[in-house]
Amino acid sequence: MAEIEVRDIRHVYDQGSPDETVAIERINLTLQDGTANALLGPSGCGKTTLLQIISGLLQPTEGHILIDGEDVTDKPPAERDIAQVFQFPVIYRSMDVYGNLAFPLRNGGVPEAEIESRVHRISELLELDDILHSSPSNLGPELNQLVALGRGIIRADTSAILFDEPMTDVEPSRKLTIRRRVKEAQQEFGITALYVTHDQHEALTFAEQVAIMKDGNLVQYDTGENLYQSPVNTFIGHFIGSPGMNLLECGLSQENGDPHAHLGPHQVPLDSALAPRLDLGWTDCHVGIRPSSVTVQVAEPHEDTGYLPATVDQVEMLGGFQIITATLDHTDVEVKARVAHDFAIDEGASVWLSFPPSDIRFFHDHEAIPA
Amino acid sequence: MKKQYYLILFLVLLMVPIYWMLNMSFKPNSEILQQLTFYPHEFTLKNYQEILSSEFWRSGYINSISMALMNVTFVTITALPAAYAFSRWNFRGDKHLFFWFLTNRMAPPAAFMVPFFILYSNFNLIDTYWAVALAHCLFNLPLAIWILEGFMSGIPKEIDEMAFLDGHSFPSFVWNIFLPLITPGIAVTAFFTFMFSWVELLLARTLTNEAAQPITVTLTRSLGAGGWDWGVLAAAGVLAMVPGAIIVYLVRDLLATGFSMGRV
Amino acid sequence: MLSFPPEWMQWTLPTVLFLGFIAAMLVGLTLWDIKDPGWARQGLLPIDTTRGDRVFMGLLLTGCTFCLWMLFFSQTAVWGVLLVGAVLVAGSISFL
Amino acid sequence: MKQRPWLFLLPALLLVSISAFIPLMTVMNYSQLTLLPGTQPYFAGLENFVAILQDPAFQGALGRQFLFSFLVLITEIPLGLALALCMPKDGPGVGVSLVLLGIPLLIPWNVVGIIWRVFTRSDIGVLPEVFDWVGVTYNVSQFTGDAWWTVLAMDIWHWTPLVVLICYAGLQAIPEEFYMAAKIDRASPWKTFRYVTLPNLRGVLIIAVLLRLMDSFKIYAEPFVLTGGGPGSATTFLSTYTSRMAIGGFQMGRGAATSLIYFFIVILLSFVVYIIMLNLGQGAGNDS
Amino acid sequence: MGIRVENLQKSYGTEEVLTGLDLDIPDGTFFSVVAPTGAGKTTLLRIMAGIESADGGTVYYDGRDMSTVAVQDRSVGMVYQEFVNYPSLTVRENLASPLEVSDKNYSRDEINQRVEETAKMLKIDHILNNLPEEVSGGEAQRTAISRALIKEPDYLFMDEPLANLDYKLREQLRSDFERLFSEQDTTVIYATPQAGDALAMSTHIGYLHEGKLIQDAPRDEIYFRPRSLPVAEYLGEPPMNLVTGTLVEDATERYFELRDGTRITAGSATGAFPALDAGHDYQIGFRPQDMVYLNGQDAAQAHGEDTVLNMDLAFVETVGSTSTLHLDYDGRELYALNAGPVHASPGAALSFSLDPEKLYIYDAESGDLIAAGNKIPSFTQK
Repeated sequence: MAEIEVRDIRHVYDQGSPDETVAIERINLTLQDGTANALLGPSGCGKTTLLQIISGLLQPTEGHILIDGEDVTDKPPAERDIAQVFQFPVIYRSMDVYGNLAFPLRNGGVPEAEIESRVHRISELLELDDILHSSPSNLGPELNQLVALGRGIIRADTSAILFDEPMTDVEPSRKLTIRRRVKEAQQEFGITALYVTHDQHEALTFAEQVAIMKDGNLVQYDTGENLYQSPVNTFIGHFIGSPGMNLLECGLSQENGDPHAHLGPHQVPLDSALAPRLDLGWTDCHVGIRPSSVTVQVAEPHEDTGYLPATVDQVEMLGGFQIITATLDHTDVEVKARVAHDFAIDEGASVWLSFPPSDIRFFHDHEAIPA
Repeated sequence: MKKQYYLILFLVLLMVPIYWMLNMSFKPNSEILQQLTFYPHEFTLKNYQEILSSEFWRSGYINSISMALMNVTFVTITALPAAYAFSRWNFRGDKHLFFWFLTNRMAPPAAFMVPFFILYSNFNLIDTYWAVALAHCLFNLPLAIWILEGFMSGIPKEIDEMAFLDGHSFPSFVWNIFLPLITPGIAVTAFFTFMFSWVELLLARTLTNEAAQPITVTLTRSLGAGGWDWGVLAAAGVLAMVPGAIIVYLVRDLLATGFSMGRV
Repeated sequence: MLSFPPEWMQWTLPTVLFLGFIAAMLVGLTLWDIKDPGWARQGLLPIDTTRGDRVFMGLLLTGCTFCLWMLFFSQTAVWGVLLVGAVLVAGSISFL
Repeated sequence: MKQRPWLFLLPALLLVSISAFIPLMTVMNYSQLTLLPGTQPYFAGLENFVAILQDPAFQGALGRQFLFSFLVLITEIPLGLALALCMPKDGPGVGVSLVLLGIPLLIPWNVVGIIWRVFTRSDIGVLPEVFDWVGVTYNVSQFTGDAWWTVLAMDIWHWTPLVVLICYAGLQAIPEEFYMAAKIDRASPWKTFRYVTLPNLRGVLIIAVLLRLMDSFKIYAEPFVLTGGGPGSATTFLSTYTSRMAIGGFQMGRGAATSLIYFFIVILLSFVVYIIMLNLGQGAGNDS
Repeated sequence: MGIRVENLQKSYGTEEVLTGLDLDIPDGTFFSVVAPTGAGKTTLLRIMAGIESADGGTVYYDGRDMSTVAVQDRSVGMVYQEFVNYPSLTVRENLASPLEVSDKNYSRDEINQRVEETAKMLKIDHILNNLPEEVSGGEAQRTAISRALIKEPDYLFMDEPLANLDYKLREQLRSDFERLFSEQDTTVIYATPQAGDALAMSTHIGYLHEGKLIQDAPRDEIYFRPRSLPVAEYLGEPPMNLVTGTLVEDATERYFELRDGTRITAGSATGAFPALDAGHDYQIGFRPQDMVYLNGQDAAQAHGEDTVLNMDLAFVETVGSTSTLHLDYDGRELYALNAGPVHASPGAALSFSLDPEKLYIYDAESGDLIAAGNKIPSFTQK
């Protein structure tokens, strides 16, 4: 149980050689004691590199790792008391499940009696009781991954546990349950956790705070709600949310002192609080609106209510809800909107959309302009 | 890295006997027999000259290479389809048949020399390349099937299926898609087949006389002849290592790939 | 030289019988497998074996018995090994 | 369609039938005959087998063969594995080491014998000279002990590189994550070896053991050139015995019987070792 | 016409994978076969494509028995979960390969033109000269799809093509597929364990269970009318909630009584659910998104017609604007979706209202659908 600080970390692979690649540009990040955190980003953004630097498997080119204020940059993993769960189940094949779970404890010289009680606690939590004495080779990847997870959380003295995309091999329908168990274990033991994934759903459901990386940089580190509501740039806006935020290229004007965004012939009123921060001379502007914030109406509204006419291109059913993609009439601006799973709509139909000003985010040069 | 010193020590020990032979091959017999010298005091190429100018030695090399190449050809051509069958299909008794093939790899050549001799005598093949090239298939064919099967199993079956779905006929698939993928495997197989054929002595000695006698046999016969021309013998030994080295050099990249993707 | 079987092979009756027996066994096993596919299972030995494996083990055991018998008793009642062999093969199929 | 695999196997089966099956049948026939040069063969039943099995020379060769193969396995496999662990993982050292390791494997087997013969001969060899300085008498062609350990040293010199190469390939194939996990789990170097390296090398070690067992059981050319099987019959192994029986001896039936027994022992041994290795460490042991 | 499959059987060793499967796939549809991993989806696709042979049963293309037709002679394409491309050929050569061996004898120019077109359509025109191992996973899979599409096959089989891709990329491709295939005449047969993927793209969905398709229907129908419990539980993210209730009928009303005494009105006002027997046990299903979370004051003034359910919160997951509530109820794990965050800690008792018109009633023994209240919004047939 500890606070982990990543200070000015930079990492370059094969430094000095012709195929030198910068994996991490420069990152500062502090994970509070006992919190669940996630590191989210597309493949190749450097998130696994950062994870391995924190756990000590990789020496950073520059910078320091601090655990509870102590600089551990030069310490090997064993002395950092950090557990890590890998993407594919790493199992000691010559030991049974019990032996696997007990392995880190035995290496730490924990007395056998305590080992037994901890193994049973963990196996109960992860529901591994029935297979404690079977050989992991016969269990299949999913159970193996549970065992590997158990081996991660079993140590009482871990300062932190790091997960590297642990759900890759887990059957989709089981992910929900397993995630819940891991999360419960994390909360019960109060472990500082860092969960690496490319799946925003996993990140946002697991973590209280999510760090989003792109091309070796930390873009935003914030709560799920803030990432969703106030993305700092268009990348986060698009990346978070399923589907991501609508990012509509727009022009800017002022009418009666209120700022408006132009989408072709259409005008969208912006929050008046934005007015002092806008410059009418800007180009490369985007309005951002979440699909769930777009109001969709099938019947033609009365005039001057701010609804924009559009034609439905595509209706996607996503299980819990539907996503419709519509093109604003007389433009080629596509807007996605989220509607209920039993909302009746056909492709080709005419709809009217409205964007509530309080839900609109405004971006200039892809950076958010805060209200 | 301390542990690498052990490796270096081993590599040095590995080189000592070879160096000794190399050292000897450049000495005249007088020096060899009279004193122990760690490098040739009277450096001479006479031993090599003698070998390269003698028809007796030269034909030994030519015979060896011809036989080994013939054997490689037989083995590769028959092992490719067999390995494909083992790696791609399950059929009744496949495991047992595979094991049976491997038992031939286990077969001691000494146990087969008599029947081989009789068999080839009856077809008048004794003292021809055919006899030795065919006899070496005994242990080389199973080895080749085994290595190639490993390589082929490393290529996803889906590639085959894709090709057939794309409309490739079987020959077109083999030629355009499969063979290019399996080249490292074939190189590794050919290398090992060649080597084992090249180094084998017992069958080669049994099945040849003067005409088709390979270099290994020449070496032992000249050794047994009691001439004790150590310098020439050492030079011949060094020369016998050369073809192997050349082949390794030629296929070195493929061997590296081969080692990393297949079984050897 | 072109006669069949070639004269130099010197066929003897025991060899013919032996090979015939092996061939019959292979055919028999194949037919048995088609009719009632036998899957790998564990018997007395702590390993998964198929029917073919077990037959093979039985034959190896018989071979051993033959060698040991001849080593210790020469040719005395050596046909008795055939009986022992039959028992060994049958036993291997059922229990190993 | 169903017979397609057999079509593919046909060329190999044909070749094997020439190179293995017909000869094997011939050996079987001969083994039951008394074949004396210049006379009609006559049926001898199991006489040849009994004679061979009860021949002290055969028993001696067989015993020496077992001892030799056993010594080869217990030295070459651990040594090869240890050296593979000493190999660098990447860098220029890898290529150099691999090439040097490959050299002994490329040398014709009787040249191996010749190399060691010139290396150890009492008149021209460097080894006896070195021993002489130390004050130890060493003579391969006189002392059984010297002959034995020289043959063994030669085999280790010749074949350990193969074990290193095989183990090295196997080590390279172990995913890095296993070692990372062991580090995270605070495993000591020994435990990492015991629980990560060894279990993951199992398949590779099976191959190495089988190859070395089969090949050491067939060893012929190297000791033949080095010691000629002597002094006396001290380094006469099964292949030497068999080839003497077949060619040198006047009775081909005996030779055939020897061959059959020889072949049978090799198959039996390989099968047993294969089965044992395959199941070693497979069960769920809970050793700490 | 399309593909028709009759009484398909297949087993591997002692394991029976397909047990007499029947299936009809109309031409021009996007048909998803949905089932958990290991249920036999891949086997079914491979048999239909002709890569694998069945133990029994027949596959017809347009009414023609295909059992003797070689794969090369069928007009099919296949996309695998692993990104399968010819490793030794560039992306361009990969795409050209099916055309070069086609018996239609395309000219060089035609081939080039079609390669360019297809590459553009799937947005891989920038990597045409790379080898497959040099491109990203998403691009490799697009290459595989392009190669399958380039010869315009009648039937395209896709076996979990998105499974190994990044989340965001998957979302993107899912959307692309839906568009791409609604414009093409190619019939797509798509296997996936992800109900969400299937619902997003398909026109038709079949659910594979114990070696048979237990329901195959147009997408909206199977989603809104899942005929049996396994289908209901699988097709939906999160899955449909199921509770056990006994039907009670008295003089004034009909209702289901749950184990904890809660009553769920059985639609007396609308006259729904006529075929139910009083005193019997039923499985009552409702979708998580139909459970309306009641904050304190809302709970007091809940709609008179609606049923109020009280459950203990186990766990909340909030993603964006949606919270998934994990609820413990009667020893089962139920789910509710709520727009906006829910600020409650685990263990809290929450109330939900439920519209009795949106219930699914299943026979407790057979698991068959007896009645469904939820309306099907539209039966769009593409």
